[in-house]
Amino acid sequence: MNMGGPDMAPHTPQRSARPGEAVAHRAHLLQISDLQTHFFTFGGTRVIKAVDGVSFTLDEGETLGLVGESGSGKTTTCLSIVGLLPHAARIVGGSVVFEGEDLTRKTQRELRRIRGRRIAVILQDPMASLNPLFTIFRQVAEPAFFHQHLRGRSLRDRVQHLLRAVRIPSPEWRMRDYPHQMSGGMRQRIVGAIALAGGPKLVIADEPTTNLDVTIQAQYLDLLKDIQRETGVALIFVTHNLGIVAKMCDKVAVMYAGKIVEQAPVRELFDDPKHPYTRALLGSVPKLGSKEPLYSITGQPPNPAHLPPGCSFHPRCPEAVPRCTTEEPRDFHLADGSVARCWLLDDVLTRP
Amino acid sequence: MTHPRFTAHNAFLILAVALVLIAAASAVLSLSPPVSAAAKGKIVLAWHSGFASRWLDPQEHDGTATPDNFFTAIHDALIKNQGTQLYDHPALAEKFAVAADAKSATFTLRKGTKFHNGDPVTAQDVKFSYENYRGAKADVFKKKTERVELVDDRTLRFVFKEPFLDFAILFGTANVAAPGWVVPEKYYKQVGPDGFKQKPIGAGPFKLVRHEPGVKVELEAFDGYYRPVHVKQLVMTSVPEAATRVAMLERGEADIIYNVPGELIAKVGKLPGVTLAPVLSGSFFVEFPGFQDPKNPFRDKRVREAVSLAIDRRAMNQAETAGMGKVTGNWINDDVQYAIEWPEFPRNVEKAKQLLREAGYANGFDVEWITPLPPFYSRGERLIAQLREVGIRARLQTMERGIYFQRLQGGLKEFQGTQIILHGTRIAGSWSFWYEGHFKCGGFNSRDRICVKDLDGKFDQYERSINPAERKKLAEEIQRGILENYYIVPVFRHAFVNAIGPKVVAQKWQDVFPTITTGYAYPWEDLKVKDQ
Amino acid sequence: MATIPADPRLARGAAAPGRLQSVIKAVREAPLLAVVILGGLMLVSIFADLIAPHDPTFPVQGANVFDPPFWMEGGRATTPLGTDFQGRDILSRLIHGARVSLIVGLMGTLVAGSIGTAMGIVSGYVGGWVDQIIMRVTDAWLALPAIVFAIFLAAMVGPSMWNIIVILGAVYWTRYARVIRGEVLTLREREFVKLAEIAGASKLRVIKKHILPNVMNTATVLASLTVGVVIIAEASLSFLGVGVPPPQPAWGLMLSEARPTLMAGQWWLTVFPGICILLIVLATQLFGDWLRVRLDPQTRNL
Amino acid sequence: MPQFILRRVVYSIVTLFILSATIFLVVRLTGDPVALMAEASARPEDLDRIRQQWGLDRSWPVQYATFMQNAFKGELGKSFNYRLPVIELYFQRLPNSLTLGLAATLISLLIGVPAGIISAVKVNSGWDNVAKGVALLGLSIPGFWLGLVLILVFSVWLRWLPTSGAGDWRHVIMPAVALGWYFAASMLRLTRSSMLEVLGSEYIKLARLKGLPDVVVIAMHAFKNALIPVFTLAGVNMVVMVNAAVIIEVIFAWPGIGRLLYEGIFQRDFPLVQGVVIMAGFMIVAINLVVDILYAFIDPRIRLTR
Repeated sequence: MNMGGPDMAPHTPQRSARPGEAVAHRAHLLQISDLQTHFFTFGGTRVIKAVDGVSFTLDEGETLGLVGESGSGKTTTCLSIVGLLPHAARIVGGSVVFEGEDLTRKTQRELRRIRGRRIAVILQDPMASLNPLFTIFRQVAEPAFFHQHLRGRSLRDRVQHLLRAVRIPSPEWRMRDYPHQMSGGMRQRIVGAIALAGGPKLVIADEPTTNLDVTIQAQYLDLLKDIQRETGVALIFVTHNLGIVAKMCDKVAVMYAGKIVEQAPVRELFDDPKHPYTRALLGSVPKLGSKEPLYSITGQPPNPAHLPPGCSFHPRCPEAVPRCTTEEPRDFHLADGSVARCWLLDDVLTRP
Repeated sequence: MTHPRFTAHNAFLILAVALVLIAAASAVLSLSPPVSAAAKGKIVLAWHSGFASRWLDPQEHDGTATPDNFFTAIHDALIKNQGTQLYDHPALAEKFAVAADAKSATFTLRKGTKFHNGDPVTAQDVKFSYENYRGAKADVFKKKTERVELVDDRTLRFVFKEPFLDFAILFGTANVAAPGWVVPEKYYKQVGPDGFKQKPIGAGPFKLVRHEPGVKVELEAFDGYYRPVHVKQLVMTSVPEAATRVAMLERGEADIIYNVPGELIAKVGKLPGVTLAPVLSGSFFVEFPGFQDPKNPFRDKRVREAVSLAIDRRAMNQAETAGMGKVTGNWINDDVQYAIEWPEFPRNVEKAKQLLREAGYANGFDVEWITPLPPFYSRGERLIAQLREVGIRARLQTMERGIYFQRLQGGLKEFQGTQIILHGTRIAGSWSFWYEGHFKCGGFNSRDRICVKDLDGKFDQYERSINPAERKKLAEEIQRGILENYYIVPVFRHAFVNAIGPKVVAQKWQDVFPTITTGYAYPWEDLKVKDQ
Repeated sequence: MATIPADPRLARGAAAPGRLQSVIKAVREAPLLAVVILGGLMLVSIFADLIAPHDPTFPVQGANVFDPPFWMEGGRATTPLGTDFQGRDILSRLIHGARVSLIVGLMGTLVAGSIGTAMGIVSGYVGGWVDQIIMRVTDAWLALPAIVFAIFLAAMVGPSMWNIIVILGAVYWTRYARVIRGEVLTLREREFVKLAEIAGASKLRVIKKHILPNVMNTATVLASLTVGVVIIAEASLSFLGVGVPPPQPAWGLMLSEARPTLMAGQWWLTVFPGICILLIVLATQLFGDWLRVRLDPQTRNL
Repeated sequence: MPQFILRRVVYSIVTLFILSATIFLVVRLTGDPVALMAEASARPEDLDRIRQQWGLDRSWPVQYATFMQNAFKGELGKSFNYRLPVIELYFQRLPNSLTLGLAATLISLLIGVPAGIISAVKVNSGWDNVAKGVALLGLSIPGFWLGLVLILVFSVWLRWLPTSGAGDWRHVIMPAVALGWYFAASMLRLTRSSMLEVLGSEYIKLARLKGLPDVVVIAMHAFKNALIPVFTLAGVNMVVMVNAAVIIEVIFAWPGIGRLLYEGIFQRDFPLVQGVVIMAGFMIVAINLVVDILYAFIDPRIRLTR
């Protein structure tokens, strides 16, 4: 889609070093390459590189965990995939190939046929994601109405089926209710039902459990897993809760200041984190259910409008070397399948 | 309307109808006035002020000059001001006589007069109305009246405790007092004073059809009236904004509009078929509050005279009322008793400057405030511009009307230092009413701002006197005293400019506004609508 | 620096040293039309005495009343926009009127804003019965139709330009008090205020250092939207006869005094001041809207 | 919840009490109705008689106590000028004022809401500016002048509409436009910000994520939610328009409550001014109370912040 065009960007996007990038041998369900999404604020006078050269792949039935602090670009990455960015944001480079089609080159009209139907998104706040003035039936039915063109009885059956699938008791009654008549857990399950309504191949769940209490959270995660098993959808799980990642995901991508700093299969990441930031995150794994993770990292997240030179993490990095302050690290592909961006790895690799 | 409507373009029909009516209904016609059948058309009056419901009840007349418009339509009096007659036009009374000693007055009622509900107007109704009267000057009548005698069913006599020289004037001038305006006793008692104000019944030429308090009074010709009533419907509506009234006239929504502002007079006069009716109204005069104070420059008569010489009265009249007001010497209207003739004041800037020099103000002086009667601020502005030419520097003080009158009541303490008030008022009935309220020490409006001892002494003498010749002499002396000494400085007589639309029959404006005492358009029964 | 709040809005509010710079920058980014109009009017009103060809309060020598503008028949170059019903030069009155109207608009807003902001802060921060009293009075005054209140106040203190300013301030402070109080209530619960309180800062100091800077954005936006309302209110007071007293040349007064002439075809008496009022109010409103978007405070209910 | 409602009701009563005391004092401080109606021929005795008749010879506290006592009984005294109970006068004029208020509200919505939606959906575009300009225009012209210009153009020149007064629907148009346009600006602002807020909300995001057409998202999902606060404000504005449209009612000679108030003020008809202001205040306080309680039902967080 690339609405802005090159002339909209004040300066050409910085090319990230991608030496020895693995070429995809088989077709992935989703392949994101060097995605760059920038915010242009104050009439284009200020550029915030919210997503700056993100690449990852995802296969059917697979679950990717996307972790990082607030403002690290997780949500913008997800919204870039479905092409629903805020006014000020533009995709300025890279591609999002989904089932062989580059979504960045699609018009809004084309994207609309993909959204909700082939890619569904579950938003953070179940309380806020439901329109308070519409019945549950109507909100769950909409994707089926517009995409599958179901009407009348078949639409009602479909909605009841979906609600049953997310374990809403007596759906034939509950679907006439309004959101405020439901508990938080139920609402979140309804949001899940909406996501499944179009029969998607990929579900992006953006911190879906943040506002739920612990038991409900666990139940919900189980539900998602069950559904995934039954339908074979791929899941992108955005969270800053590493406990959930451990439970849900096959692989993990850690984001910091718009970049993926480490990407690894879940076991490798937890057993042997390569990036100092990942290590810091793991050092402060919060309890399941607590809302904000307690980082042991000193300092504040960087201001995205004024990133430090070199590695964005260096001001807070306990292991930073002089090179980190001047030169941006490249991706280092490691033997266990993980990829990380840190000059420390360079030392490790080059050391005889 | 029970009678067929007359149309001018069909003379045969008129003739035929008339013949039929005369032939078939002569009995009815002999009882009800023959003219009522001719009442036709509708006249809409757009007023500048809101209507107070108490204006529909003469019993609580507040003594001002707007309510009488409503009385004269709905009610009628024994004697009243009408046309050039100041107070003695016989109305419900056929004739009246004041005894030579001024200790009694006898009235004979007209035969066959009726109230709108069909009841006859009786001497008892008159007696009730007089004795129950609670409006302006009621205390004067109460104090001086001994009794009201019903001589026979058409004659009654008011007997006074002492000679009551002003009786006829007070009794007959509708804009001063209204004890002579007759209300039906039975109905009045039945609905009570407040109920009466909502649905008044009178013996006037028009009966009330609809009353929206404050906004609209719709009247219909009363066919039992003893004089011919020409207009079938008379609608009085209140339209506070002058520009809107002019738009109404221009569009034919209103037939008579009141109070055309100075800026619009020329334009309205040019509208096709429209006649301007510049009615002379209140006098504007300059007052010097606290001028007797030794520190006040206006203590010096020469300074006061200089103010008079500085004022360009003709220019003021031209600009403010398109020249339709009147520049007169005396501020007391010539239509009230004992008003004296006085030459027009000259304008002479050089002489004014010289007088100021003689008085020791060669470089002029500062006047703290000039306060004009609200809302005539532009007159104050013009006065300031004119005074500046002789070296008197002044600033304008504007006040909201309510505040202005409250401040006047506060007396001198509200007007400290060197100040000028440009006041204006309509003087009705007798000049003495003006003196008592606006000049005399302690008067309800003048309070302690003027206080000229010797004139006040003469006024007391006047009040006590029962000798007409002596009263006249004193009245003239007092007026002369004020004018010669410039205790106040007359400016001009305001023209209250109204406009008459093309639908109303009017050769000249006086045909519609014939009553000189108030300059209003009554007697309403004489208004006529043009034939199509 | 460890306690600097992460919220960029607050960071901006606290960045006092950069304020002048940010003001300059803001003006550069502001809607051009609004800046040109407001800037132009400021200049005109400052240099009114130099620009105006005639005395605005006295008739022009040699001119008649109701002279039309110069391009019409009977118009003359000395009084380019014509004369009014006193023979005064309309252009000069407009130029001086810019000063009066701007002073009334800006000062009226300032008075309203100061009272309202102070009341709102005290009410919201101190709370308790003080809050109760202030809010009940605010409610009562809000329920009193503004124009009624203004008329009576004007009647009480008498009309003069400065009194009108005070009156308009006294009428319009309530809306500030409401909004600012709401803002303060949320601010009061913020960590940095709590921290300052724990650190032992006095109430006055907390208000000065933490509350006031953070409600300034809201107050500024409210102010920019109030200027126009105040100027229109001034005109309305003149219509009711209790506005800026003549012969001072205020636009609202000019418009009100001359309104009958609209029907008489002497359009220049009302159209010129009307356009001036329209421009200034439109400009302040556009500017205020832009400011609101830029500063983005919680000012929905304006 | 009952406690919250009770507290709000008590607040409202206190507010009305302060309002009544304010207006009572203020009218008395600023003029004397008796002095105003007296003309040249009046004498101190006349004035005293009227004062006594109108009960103005009593001390202020006594007058206030009587006034409040009657107010609790639902009586607001009798107008000096009209000799009618103020309540009766008020309800006589109310239909006219309601007609005008409704029509003006409709016009403010017709101008303000579409302009606000355009301005929110097409932020910072040319359309945004045009829509804003139209809606702000009403706010930028003093009502009396706009009214007279309308009369001049539509009554005098074009002869389409009657100049003034109340009658059929044609009489309502001009005053409603002149009055409603002023309020269009606030409608625009609220619609715009409310719309922006709703458009930025999670449920609209979700609606878009469902792949719904833009028309459906804006017209069905956003519109309905965004208009709740707009209609609330329209309701409050209407109460103001019904009770205090002084200038417009004067210009168009509209027989409504605003004019009643106008004449009451300038003639210092104390009971009338007090009564109308209290009625207006009562309506405003009542509508605010209802809105507060309704919102508290919808959103429990409000209860904490007020």
